Amino acid sequence: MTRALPVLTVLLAIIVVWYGAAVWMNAQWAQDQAARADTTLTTDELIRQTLTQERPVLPAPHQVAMGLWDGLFGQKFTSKRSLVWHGWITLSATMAGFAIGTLAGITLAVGIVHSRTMDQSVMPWAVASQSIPILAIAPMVIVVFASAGVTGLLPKAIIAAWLSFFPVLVGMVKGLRTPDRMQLDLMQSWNASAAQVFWRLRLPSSLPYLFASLKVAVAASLVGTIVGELPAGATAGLGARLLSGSYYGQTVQIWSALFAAAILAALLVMLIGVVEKLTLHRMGLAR
Amino acid sequence: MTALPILIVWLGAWGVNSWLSRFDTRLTRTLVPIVFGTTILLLWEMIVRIYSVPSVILPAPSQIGASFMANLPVLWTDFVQTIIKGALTGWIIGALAAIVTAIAIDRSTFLRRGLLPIGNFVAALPIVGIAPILVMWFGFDWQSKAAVVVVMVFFPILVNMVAGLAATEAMQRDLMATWAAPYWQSLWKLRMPAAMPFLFNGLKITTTLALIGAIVAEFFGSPTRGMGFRISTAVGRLDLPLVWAEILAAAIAGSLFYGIVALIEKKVTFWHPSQRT
Amino acid sequence: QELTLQLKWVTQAQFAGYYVALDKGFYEEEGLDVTILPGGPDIAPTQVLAGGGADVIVEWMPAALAAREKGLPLVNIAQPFKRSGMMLTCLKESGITDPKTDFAGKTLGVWFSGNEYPFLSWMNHLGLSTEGGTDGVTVLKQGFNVDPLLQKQAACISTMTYNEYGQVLDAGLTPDDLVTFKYEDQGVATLEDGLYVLESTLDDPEKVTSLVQFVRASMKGWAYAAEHPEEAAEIVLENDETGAQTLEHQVRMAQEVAKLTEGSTGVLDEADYQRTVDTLLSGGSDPVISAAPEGAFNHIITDRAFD
Amino acid sequence: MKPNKTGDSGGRSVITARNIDLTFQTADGPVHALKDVNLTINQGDFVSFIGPSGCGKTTFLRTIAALETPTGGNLTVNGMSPDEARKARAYGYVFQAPGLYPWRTISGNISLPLEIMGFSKADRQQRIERVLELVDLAGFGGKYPWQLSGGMQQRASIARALAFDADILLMDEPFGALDEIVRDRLNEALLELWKKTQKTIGFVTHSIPEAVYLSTKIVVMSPRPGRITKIINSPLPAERPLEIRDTPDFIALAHEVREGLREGHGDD
Amino acid sequence: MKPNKTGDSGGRSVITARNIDLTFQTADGPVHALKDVNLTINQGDFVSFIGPSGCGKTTFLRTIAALETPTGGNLTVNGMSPDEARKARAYGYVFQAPGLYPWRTISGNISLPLEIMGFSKADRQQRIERVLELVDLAGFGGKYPWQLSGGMQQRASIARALAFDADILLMDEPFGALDEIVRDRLNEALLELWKKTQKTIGFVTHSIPEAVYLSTKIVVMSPRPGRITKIINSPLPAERPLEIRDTPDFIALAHEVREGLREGHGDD
Ligand SMILES: Nc1ncnc2c1ncn2[C@@H]1O[C@H](COP(=O)(O)OP(=O)(O)OP(=O)(O)O)[C@@H](O)[C@H]1O
Ligand SMILES: Nc1ncnc2c1ncn2[C@@H]1O[C@H](COP(=O)(O)OP(=O)(O)OP(=O)(O)O)[C@@H](O)[C@H]1O
Ligand SMILES: Cc1ncc(C[n+]2csc(CCO)c2C)c(N)n1
Ligand SMILES: [Mg+2]
Ligand SMILES: [Mg+2]
Repeated sequence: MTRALPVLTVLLAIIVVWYGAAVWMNAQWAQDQAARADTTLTTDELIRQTLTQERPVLPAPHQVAMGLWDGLFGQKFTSKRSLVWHGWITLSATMAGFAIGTLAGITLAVGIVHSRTMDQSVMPWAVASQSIPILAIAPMVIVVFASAGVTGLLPKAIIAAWLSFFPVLVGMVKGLRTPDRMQLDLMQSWNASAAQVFWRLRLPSSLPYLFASLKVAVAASLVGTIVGELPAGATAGLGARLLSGSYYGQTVQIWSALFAAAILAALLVMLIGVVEKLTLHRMGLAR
Repeated sequence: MTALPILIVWLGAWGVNSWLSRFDTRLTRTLVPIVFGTTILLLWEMIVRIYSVPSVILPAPSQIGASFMANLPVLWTDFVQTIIKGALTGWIIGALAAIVTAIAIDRSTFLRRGLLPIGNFVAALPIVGIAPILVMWFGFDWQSKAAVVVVMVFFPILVNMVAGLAATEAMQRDLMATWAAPYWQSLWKLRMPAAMPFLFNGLKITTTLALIGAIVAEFFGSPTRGMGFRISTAVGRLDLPLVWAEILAAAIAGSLFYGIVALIEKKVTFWHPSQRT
Repeated sequence: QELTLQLKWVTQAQFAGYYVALDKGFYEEEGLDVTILPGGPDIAPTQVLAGGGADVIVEWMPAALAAREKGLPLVNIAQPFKRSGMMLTCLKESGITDPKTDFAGKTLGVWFSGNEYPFLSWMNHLGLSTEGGTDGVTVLKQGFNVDPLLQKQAACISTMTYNEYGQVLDAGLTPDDLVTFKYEDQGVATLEDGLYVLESTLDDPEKVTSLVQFVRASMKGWAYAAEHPEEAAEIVLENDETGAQTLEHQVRMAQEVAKLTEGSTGVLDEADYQRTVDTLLSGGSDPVISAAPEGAFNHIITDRAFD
Repeated sequence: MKPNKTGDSGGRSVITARNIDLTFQTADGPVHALKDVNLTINQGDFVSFIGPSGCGKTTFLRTIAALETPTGGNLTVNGMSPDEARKARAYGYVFQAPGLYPWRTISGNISLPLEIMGFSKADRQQRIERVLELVDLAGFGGKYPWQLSGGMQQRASIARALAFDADILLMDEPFGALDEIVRDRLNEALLELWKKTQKTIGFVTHSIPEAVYLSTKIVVMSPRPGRITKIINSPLPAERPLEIRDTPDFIALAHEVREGLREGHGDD
Repeated sequence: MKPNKTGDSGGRSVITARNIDLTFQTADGPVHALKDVNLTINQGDFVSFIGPSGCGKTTFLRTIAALETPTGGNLTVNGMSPDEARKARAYGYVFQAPGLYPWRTISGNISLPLEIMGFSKADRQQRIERVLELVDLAGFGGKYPWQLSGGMQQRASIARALAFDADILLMDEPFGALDEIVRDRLNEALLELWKKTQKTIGFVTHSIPEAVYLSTKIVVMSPRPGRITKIINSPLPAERPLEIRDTPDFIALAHEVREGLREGHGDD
């Protein structure tokens, strides 16, 4: 309760501000329309109209909630109008990208920790790679992959992977390097092989770092997928929903898709949190 | 068979680097990544030529370089529009807003408890999704790009700054208490300096976010300049070397941006163990 | 026989003919297995074609000719759209009545990604700079929707007769609030949705046969769509994976598109072609194409399809 | 000299604790950190607190400094409540770790409480020099904490606590992290300082020789619940060369303290 | 018994160091950590190394363990080079902090070197039980490190070093972080263990009483450059109750060590 109360208060404040903003931002159109119809609006009418517009500049919270509810439960999950269906498309690409990114990140990190050549060669470019606006060239990436015969889920997943490998790489390099000198020396005093040091010392001590970066990575992966879907052949997925909402000026649809994405992100992060808890608990690392 | 030269170059460069990295001096530590990067470019050029990849799919580095040099004025205009006006302005506004908010939140445990979980949540959201909305709200020019950037960088910086302000050691706070230090004194002389490493962590993460935000927002409407604009129109004109020149410019700008922030960090948090090599 | 068609834009009734042909089994009757790839704002069909991601694309002629000059040997094999649906839609309150006199100093919304060529030619015709200022126009890269007009961020925006114009009306504005300038009426119309392939494709007799079958079936689809706009709209809706389209809007689009395809047999009218080339070539300082293209169209396919 | 119940040894009393009780509410239930603690510390006393880990030494010192609030009993510092005393800046506090701010030089660190208390710049300058001299760090003012050895850092932190000239000095295992030789030196220096300044010192330690060497009064504590089990007034003379540690008197006193500790020390 | 130059005291020699030199190349220039170190340690010796911070105690112990390579001189362990001795798993090493792996139980921690060395499962099981018994931790095998007190953790880490039955035990300030009372106990237990197992022990400490109480031989070191300044053979009997620390013999020895330290201790 003591934890929920502040959060709820802040949420309430946000909703109040939101309603205020909705009235303020939608008023212009309502008044323009009234002017075109040669009528004037009372304050009451004005407020009512601003909160019920078809294509508001800022939809009111209840409009978004309804749009979201309708999108999620208003039809069969398999329907193309269902946010669950689109969420699923996005989710599958996200997970594929996340898996590729995580695997790449871990592999690179293992290489970097074990080979000085790798460390010095790859690390600076890994940093630079993140300043390439991959999102801006997402459509091109998709075309290039299509020309190599790779279509469908994979191109999106690769964009997602590009964004998610970096946090994993950084976290894992840090994690694999956490064992302090004493712990490494102990291993050496037992004459342990490199593989033994890796499996019995480096890997277990890196797990807390791994999970921390997995949470960042999964969020990044979702962003990557959505942007991969955004301008690049809007077919299905939450990104496509966002785009088509934007294309047809359906602000409520945009916001619903946005919230669906937010919920998805929260669920994914929470899921990793649960896995983390279970793993660390089994390892005796959680107290 | 055609892959043989590619393989040879790769193995040769790797050998050179393995040998270089054994010395581990200042010089080799700059040399090794340069050799690595050059090798990648070389391989790219070779692949494009040997397999005659059409330039509308993947131009060769040499073409990209030529286009970069030929289009310097265009690249500069786009840089100013997107990076300086869009990304930088938005980043600065967002960072300032986040810092001020963090200080405000820090005074109230209630607010901190309320805002932090929400902040953490929002920081993980696909914020770019609001780009079309903000373009609708703030118009076509750089203001809407800056707004996207503000929203994108605000929460990561906020979360870091709040954590930073709370990251003082109990002993350091107790010391302040024993001196009966008033709030502003302990904020200014203890919490602010102690928060700097965290703040810069947030600032560094958000440099790339700022670039991404500014560029992506241009897809949803822009004046006839800007890196996002140029990329999408140049793709439409099949001027792929120009597209890649823009990407190159963005990567350079991004690395510079990051590097400058890291440099300032080094100056400001010189005392932090991670900076004291 | 497998064949992939890359559209220029998202799934909508603008491409009703192809979807109808697919859905009604016209392609199947010809023994074709056609895959239709929807496009998007930043998908360049020409690039997809060059990359081998598609066998045939729907593209506007200005973009196709520009790409051809860039070294991508595109060839028009059929032209289902006879007329242009492009226009500028302006708010009446902006005071614009005549393009020749009233555009200067105004902000105009334009689509890019290869759609900007007809506009640039038009401005050239009018002698207006596109760099802003009082005697030029300020150009906005228009996004995906008609908001700039509704939000009064631009005096005019680009619209298609069959799509965005309807959206402006849907948003609550009436035709009385608006002024429109069709490219057709301004004498700067360029050919829109045509079918293009790479030159090399035409060297492959098997491919040529498939294309013949494809064009024949597609035109059958267009004819059907023109006659049954409601049904066509429904078919489009079924194929729309975003689930965002509304029937009402698609029906109207199908009807409007029918006006553009009316009278077209699919065979490129060389006069139309010449007018397009002339318009593009007349582009003053920054022409879209610098020389009249050679071999940019080919009647082989349509000849064989409709003999 | 026989101690009375609270170990009173004459002189003006500076700190008086009557039946102090302190219970922490933790997730695992309440922890009784201090139970029924009675103690009087007089002006000029050097009082050591010794006892096994968790017996409440730190807690008691923190209570005096108003960093913790007792849940029962009565505590006065200079006749005021501890919190008033804190606001009146009645004491300097030295922690086990030096707790220097790494972004400030040694001088800057010493200057910090002075800035907070509003001393003028010239005054600050002069005080900094004086205390640096006092702890034998003259010339190191411009260095950053991490450029100094552990012993020097700890001396700097003592200098900081001395700079604003509070009458009371509270020190929580200030030398715990240092090696024996450095520690010996600092002990000697601290004793010197105490004699020179006549401050009242509360000093927490784990080391029996240290407690015996430094104190006029040794308070032996015992855990679960944290309480005072013995208060020993030192018969040692004020003049204490390091060699005093090999004298029978010293050894006897150390033995007494060790016995006191043994008694109060349960199993772990 | 008068020590010769290297402090030889009879018995089979296990570790011999001849003119060991070790210089670290650091960013601030070379650090001469060990200079001309000569020492012989015999089978069954308990050798303590004492000296101020930075005098090279740790470095010397690490050199014996082949964790550092001397830049000059000659060092043999069991007649082999240190590295061969390391590969032959000739010693167990205990660090200042317990260094237990938090994701393994106490048994798992003790088992780790055994797994690495390829002991069979049954053998491991039996060894774990034996050493847990030895350090008085029977019954705690299933606990995680953080469920144990600091003293118990340190005992577990000693058990781990004992489990594979190396003849030599190298301990670098193993009790440095513990409080005096716990430390006393562990000292007693360590002495017991040493007598029982007849191992050769190298032991680094900062505490004079600890060194005197435990050792058969005390090596006093001095910094800049790190070197041995004195080797003292202990006249104390093998049987050493804790009370021995109040005997004149003990005090005299402690005094001798302190003097040795004083001499070698420059300014810091
Ligand atoms: N803030 C706190 N919250 C809960 N329990 C506390 C807190 N501070 C101290 N304790 C508990 O109170 C008891 C006394 O702690 P205290 O730190 O005073 O012991 P100490 O004598 O200083 O021990 P040490 O020698 O280890 O420093 C311990 O059991 C400790 O765990
Ligand atoms: N890996 C290293 N690189 C550079 N210098 C080192 C290294 N290890 C130790 N030194 C330096 O060598 C000298 C001896 O260090 P060592 O750790 O052996 O001292 P010590 O006697 O164990 O000190 P302490 O009591 O503080 O543990 C010191 O000056 C130290 O700074
Ligand atoms: C970036 C961008 N390009 C084009 C359109 C508009 N549009 C919708 S349908 C159509 C015809 C294509 O054949 C066009 C040009 C847009 N809204 N945004
Ligand atoms: Mg304490
Ligand atoms: Mg050491």
